[in-house]
Amino acid sequence: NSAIQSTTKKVEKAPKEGGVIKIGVLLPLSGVYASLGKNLQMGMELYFEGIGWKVAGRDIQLIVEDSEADPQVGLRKARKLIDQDQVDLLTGTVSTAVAYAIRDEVDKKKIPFLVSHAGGNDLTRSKRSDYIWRSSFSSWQIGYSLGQWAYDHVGKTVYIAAADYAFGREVSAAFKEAYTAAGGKVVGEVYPPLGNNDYSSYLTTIKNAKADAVYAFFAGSDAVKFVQQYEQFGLKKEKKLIGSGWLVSEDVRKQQGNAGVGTIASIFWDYHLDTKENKAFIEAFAKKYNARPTIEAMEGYDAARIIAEALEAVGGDASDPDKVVKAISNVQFVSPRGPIQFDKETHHIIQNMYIIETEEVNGQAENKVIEVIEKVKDPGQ
Amino acid sequence: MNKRMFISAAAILLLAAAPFLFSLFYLNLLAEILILAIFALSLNVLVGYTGLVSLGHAAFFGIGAYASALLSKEWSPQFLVTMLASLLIAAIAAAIIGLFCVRVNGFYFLMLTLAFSQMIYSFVHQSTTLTGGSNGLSGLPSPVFGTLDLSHPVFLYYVILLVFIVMYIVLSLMVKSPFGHVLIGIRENEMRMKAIGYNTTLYKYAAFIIAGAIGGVSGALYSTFNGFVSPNDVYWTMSGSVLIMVLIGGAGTMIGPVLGAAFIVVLETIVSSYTTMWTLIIGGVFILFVVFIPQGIVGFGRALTKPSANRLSFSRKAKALVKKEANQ
Amino acid sequence: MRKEAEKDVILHVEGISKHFGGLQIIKHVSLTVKKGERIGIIGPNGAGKTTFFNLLTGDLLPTGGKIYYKGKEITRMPNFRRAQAGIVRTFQKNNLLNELTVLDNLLLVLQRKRGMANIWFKPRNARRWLALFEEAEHLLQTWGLADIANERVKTLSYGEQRQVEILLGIAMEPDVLLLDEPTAGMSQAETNYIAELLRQLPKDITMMVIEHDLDVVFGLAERMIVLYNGSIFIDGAPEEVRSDERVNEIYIGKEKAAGASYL
Amino acid sequence: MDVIAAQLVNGVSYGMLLFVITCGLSLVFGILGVLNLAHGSLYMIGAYVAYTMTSQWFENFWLALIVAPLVVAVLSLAIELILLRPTYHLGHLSQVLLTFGLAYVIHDVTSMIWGSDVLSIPLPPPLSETLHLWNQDFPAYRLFVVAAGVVLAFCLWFVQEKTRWGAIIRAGLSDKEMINALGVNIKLVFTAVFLAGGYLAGVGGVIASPILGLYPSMEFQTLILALVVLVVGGLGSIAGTFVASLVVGIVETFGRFLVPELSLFLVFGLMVVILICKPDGLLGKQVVRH
Amino acid sequence: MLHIYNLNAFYGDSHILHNVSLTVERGKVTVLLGRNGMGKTTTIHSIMGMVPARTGKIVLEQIEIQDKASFQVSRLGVALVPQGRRVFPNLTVRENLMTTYRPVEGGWTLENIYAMFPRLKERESSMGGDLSGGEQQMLSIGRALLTNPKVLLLDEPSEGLSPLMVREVAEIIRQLKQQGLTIFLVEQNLAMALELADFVYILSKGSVVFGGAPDELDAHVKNKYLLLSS
Ligand SMILES: Nc1ncnc2c1ncn2[C@@H]1O[C@H](COP(=O)(O)OP(=O)(O)OP(=O)(O)O)[C@@H](O)[C@H]1O
Ligand SMILES: Nc1ncnc2c1ncn2[C@@H]1O[C@H](COP(=O)(O)OP(=O)(O)OP(=O)(O)O)[C@@H](O)[C@H]1O
Ligand SMILES: [Mg+2]
Ligand SMILES: [Mg+2]
Repeated sequence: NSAIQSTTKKVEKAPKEGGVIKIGVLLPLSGVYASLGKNLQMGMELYFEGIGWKVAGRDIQLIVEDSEADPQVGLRKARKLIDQDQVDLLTGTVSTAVAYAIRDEVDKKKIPFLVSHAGGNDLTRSKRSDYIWRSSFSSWQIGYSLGQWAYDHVGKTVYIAAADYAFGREVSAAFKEAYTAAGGKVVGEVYPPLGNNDYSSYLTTIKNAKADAVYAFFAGSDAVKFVQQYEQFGLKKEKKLIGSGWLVSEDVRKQQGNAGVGTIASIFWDYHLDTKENKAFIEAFAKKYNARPTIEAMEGYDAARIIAEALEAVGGDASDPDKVVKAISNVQFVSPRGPIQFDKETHHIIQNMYIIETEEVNGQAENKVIEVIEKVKDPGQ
Repeated sequence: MNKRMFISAAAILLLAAAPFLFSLFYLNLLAEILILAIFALSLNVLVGYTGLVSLGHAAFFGIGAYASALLSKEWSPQFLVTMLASLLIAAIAAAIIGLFCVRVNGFYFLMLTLAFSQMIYSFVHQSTTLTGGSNGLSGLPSPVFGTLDLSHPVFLYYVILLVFIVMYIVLSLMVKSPFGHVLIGIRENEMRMKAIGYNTTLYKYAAFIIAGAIGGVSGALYSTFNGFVSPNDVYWTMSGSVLIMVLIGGAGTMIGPVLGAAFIVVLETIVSSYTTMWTLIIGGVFILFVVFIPQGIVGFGRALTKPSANRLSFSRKAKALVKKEANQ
Repeated sequence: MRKEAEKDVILHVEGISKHFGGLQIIKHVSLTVKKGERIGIIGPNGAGKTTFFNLLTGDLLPTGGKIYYKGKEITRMPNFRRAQAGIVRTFQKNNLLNELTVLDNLLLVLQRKRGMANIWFKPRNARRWLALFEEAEHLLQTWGLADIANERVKTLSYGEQRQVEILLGIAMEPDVLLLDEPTAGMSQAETNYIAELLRQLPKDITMMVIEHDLDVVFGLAERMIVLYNGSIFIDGAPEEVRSDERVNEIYIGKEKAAGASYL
Repeated sequence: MDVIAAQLVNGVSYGMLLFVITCGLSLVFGILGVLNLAHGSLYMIGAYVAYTMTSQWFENFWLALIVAPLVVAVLSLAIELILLRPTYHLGHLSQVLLTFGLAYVIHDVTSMIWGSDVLSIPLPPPLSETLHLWNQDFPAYRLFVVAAGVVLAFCLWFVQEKTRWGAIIRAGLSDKEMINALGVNIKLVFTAVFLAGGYLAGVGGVIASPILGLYPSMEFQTLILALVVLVVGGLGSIAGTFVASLVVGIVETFGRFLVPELSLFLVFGLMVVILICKPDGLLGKQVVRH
Repeated sequence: MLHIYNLNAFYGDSHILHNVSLTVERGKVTVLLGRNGMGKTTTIHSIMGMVPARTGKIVLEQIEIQDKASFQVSRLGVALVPQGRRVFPNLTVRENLMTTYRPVEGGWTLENIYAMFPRLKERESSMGGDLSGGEQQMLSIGRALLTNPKVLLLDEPSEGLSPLMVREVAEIIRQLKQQGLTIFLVEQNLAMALELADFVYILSKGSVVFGGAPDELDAHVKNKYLLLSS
């Protein structure tokens, strides 16, 4: 099909009876976010394997493309998936920038797109599209959920330290919104660059500020460095460290040694969540990969299930994107993270948020769920 | 000469026929190649002709991209308007940055350009309200020309092709002009050029501005083409990959950077669809190039066709041409 | 300086000095050069001859003193501007566009001289270009370099490069031509040839020649300056200098090796 | 006042960390004239090898500090002999491309071996303590980094300025053919210098990783930082690199303290200011070309 | 001491030396003359291993050196004073001299060199690149002597030197010869060359066209190969 043909004539997608359903998966498989991407992919594959790679009698094929967490590359790859591979459905993107970058393309070409990680608020707010649904989280959910709790249980003043990029800013703004609404006071804010290597200067500043606690948003290697240096520079014994779940998530906690112990964080899933769905998930994951699942693996697992259930609901006929997104909107089940369903207004997931605390268990730092905030919805604007 | 004309005509025809030959995906890839080729050509003015190796050329690409994005969003989606305005803004930025950069040489020039581009990156990355921060600006209005909507990929492709051809012609005329010869002279021996009476700093400055302005055009095309712009456009990795395009293709030639851009884009897209270890393969290719084809793709082609071809010697060719024209 | 004398003075140097760190290399040198004069500059190695040239051309800026050219002060004028104004030099150490051909080197000079350097696009006017090539070819013929016109400079032998160095200076159509050891490294035959050509240059070109080949410099100069330790030691007629005992002692050193006939 | 003093200590220790990271690059580029864009990669390999050693083979950090850099040195030797030696004559741009390609290759090879997770090396026991200075806590390991930086700087300076080696290398940089004709096997010397540069990169990786951690793409971040320090100091001078490390460390630390909003701009802004005022860096020598 | 047999040397595709054969005798001054571009420097560079010999042999005291690297040739006791001086611009005068110094009992020392060229001592800590042309020439000669060679290759050592210094250098060459050093001299200063020479070769277009004692070099030969009419 030449470009002229495919753009002038509307090529009808025939409901291919018994043919494969192609799902385009756009994830960063190289670069800084590679391990997130890989975990998402592992989670998806785990689920699809569980259902024998078949939905409503049709085979499922994942076409995975490396977005390199670069919006340009992401768009190029999305076009490949859509135009070249003719996928029925798109899922993935760790980076919000990539999700934003392909938003118009997906919207224009009417490809159902289930966002399985990227948390930028606008995706289900100002950039909302009929074809875009998000099963992961929004920055707002992460930050906002800890505000009230922190005021009630931690202290009346906090200092905010967050990585300087859109996500870090959005999460800390949401926290601040909730925290100040509860009556707390933010005494200072600092935004070290993403990938900063030495926090000593910031930490000295924070140490000398009068705050009961520090709300931090860092992830990956930044989280390791920040939490370690937080302890080394003697802040841990003076100010409680609170933040998003990524500060002490599965992929960094071990590397932090015991520096993270005592940290309070809010998140939508934790390894130690004590439900039978979670137990089953962890067991299945461990059996297949011989490792603990991370939160991204859980996101991939859920995304796969949502896709499968939606496809099941349309009887395996993915030819009409509107029907597919409608089916997605109706999916609800109890996931390893608790009960989930979609907000039909915002296209964003409604889920529980958990307050977790890191503690030392047999010399290892482990998280414990200390509070559940049920059915958190994104306000959608 | 005739052979050359023939090849050029064939190439243009082939490019013009592309929408009828290739699928949409490849057409889009081709459009992207053309845009990056303009970008590489603009850098080549500095690296290949003037001998100034810049590792901050993405600054102008990014400025063009953001300028066009913001203008189309806030002001007017008129293609010509955004394009010219971006060119102008990039040129002004180059005029300011160049003021400092052309005073230093060699590695210091490389690092100074890097520093400026990284500062622009920092700005873009941080000023969330204006530029969307790390998420970039997306959902840009599709470009229009007069009342003609250019959002259709085939239209857009032709527009890009047109800009590419114009830029290619403008630049090749420039590098073969006396002005271009002066740049080459500066690359070879700046001190001697001064002794001959050339204000080399001014020429370098001019080259810097031209390169910046055209870099801005390519950036503007890119954001128009993609419908979004992100800080990656300004990041040093962008400067790095365009430098590699120039080097792999063959610095100091016109067709080299174009081939380099095509080679890198195709390689990256194709290889990374098959393996996540694509950096390994691309890195390996770079190494093989240096070891076996140090002159770049163009040099390789030349070596195949006429083994003892000298490097660029502008007078001999020009002389033959002039003699011929004078005879007519 | 008196008014009427001023008219034919082309270059006037007033007490210039140059320090490098603690070393004073040029010490308060003053000099007046008349239009069309041919001055030979000699002096021991390291006397400051090249440095003096560098000050005149603007390749170095003096630490004190003033330089006037055609009645205007040029002490701080950048080197390329002086070159445009007609003060042209050749380098003691070959300093050419090594990757380009001899013809290319020459064309870069000529295109500027003929006001074609700021054409940004390929010239339409082929006639003008042809004239330029013809001029270049003529020059190459005259200076005996036609055979190597299309050789790249870096593939030339040392002596051949020296000749190109001079040719570029001549092609600049200088008002003041500063030649820094023009014939060093040339064979005797070439030296004779080039020296003769230099002698035949138009009389209105003011020329200053640094040269250790005494035959060349005495054959060319009508006024001799001996530079010693950064100061002008003697400034006078060639015969005067030649027979000066002190010059013999510090520079030629006749009596030291009496038998030597090769100087 | 205490805060200022504490920040000064932070700045110095960060500066010395930068020096430890940069000195290998400074040696190879400033002295050998090879812009080694794989420097960060060699640094990274040093860190990863040390990680494997301390976490899997033996627990001793100090042993890893001795052994891991040797591994990197051997690798550098191979790189020099196989890739650089045949391509020196092609000039700087080719080396840029070559070493960049190498960085890409190493990037994937390390992620193949060590994965793309974030890793870290715990602080070695006697230095994992926290010291109390000026009312502030300060990790003892950072003082070790300062000491290591000073020792390295002194050794390098001594070799470069006070031994014939330094002169031979500088001579080779300006005219390889000639120094060869005077009886010096300059190829061997270059190999040795590159090897030493690789060794230092490895040392940098081992020393820095307990602070900076190990994560994918760390090498490019390190490389850029090292390049900045290098130019700020000026090429060809270990003393320059040393001063620049301190300046960058202190300016960044205080910048982050006083105007944290400008954190991202600080390093590059500093570099721009310095290069505009001193086009050859703080202590750079004008490299004479002939 | 040094024999060249049928040497052919190329730069890329251009054939520069055609079957050059010549002999440099032990303890003698052998002079190579020729106009610009005839291949003198190429010959010297071939001996030094800086230009590869495509065919032919170069033998130094029974050792074939045509395939050796220049540093090996140098270590066999050959030193070069190159055309264009080629001092190391970024090394001080002292470093230029001492970096490749090879001490030999009773051989050249830094003091000797400084005594011979007092100018260098005055400039001891200047950078090589800052020296005047003539000073660089002295430095280049001094540098070669300090490797204490057995064979000295001089490529136009008088270039850029004042007459006084030319005399000085001629005197040095004479002394060196007396000390038993073998000298191969390329020189444009004909008078000086002929006075020092024990044997003369003339190179024309890459071929040896004359070889003989200096007094055999009559006007005819000079006219024919050096284009000198006397
Ligand atoms: N940039 C510099 N820094 C320090 N000293 C310098 C510099 N340039 C020249 N000199 C010194 O100044 C003195 C004069 O040098 P100059 O090149 O002018 O001599 P010259 O008269 O041309 O000698 P020659 O006949 O050997 O070429 C020399 O001793 C040289 O070492
Ligand atoms: N690098 C090179 N590449 C190609 N050709 C060269 C190169 N160097 C020299 N030649 C050519 O080789 C020939 C001999 O050069 P060579 O330098 O040996 O001459 P020479 O006798 O030393 O002359 P001079 O008296 O000028 O120093 C010349 O024709 C020159 O053009
Ligand atoms: Mg001089
Ligand atoms: Mg020669």
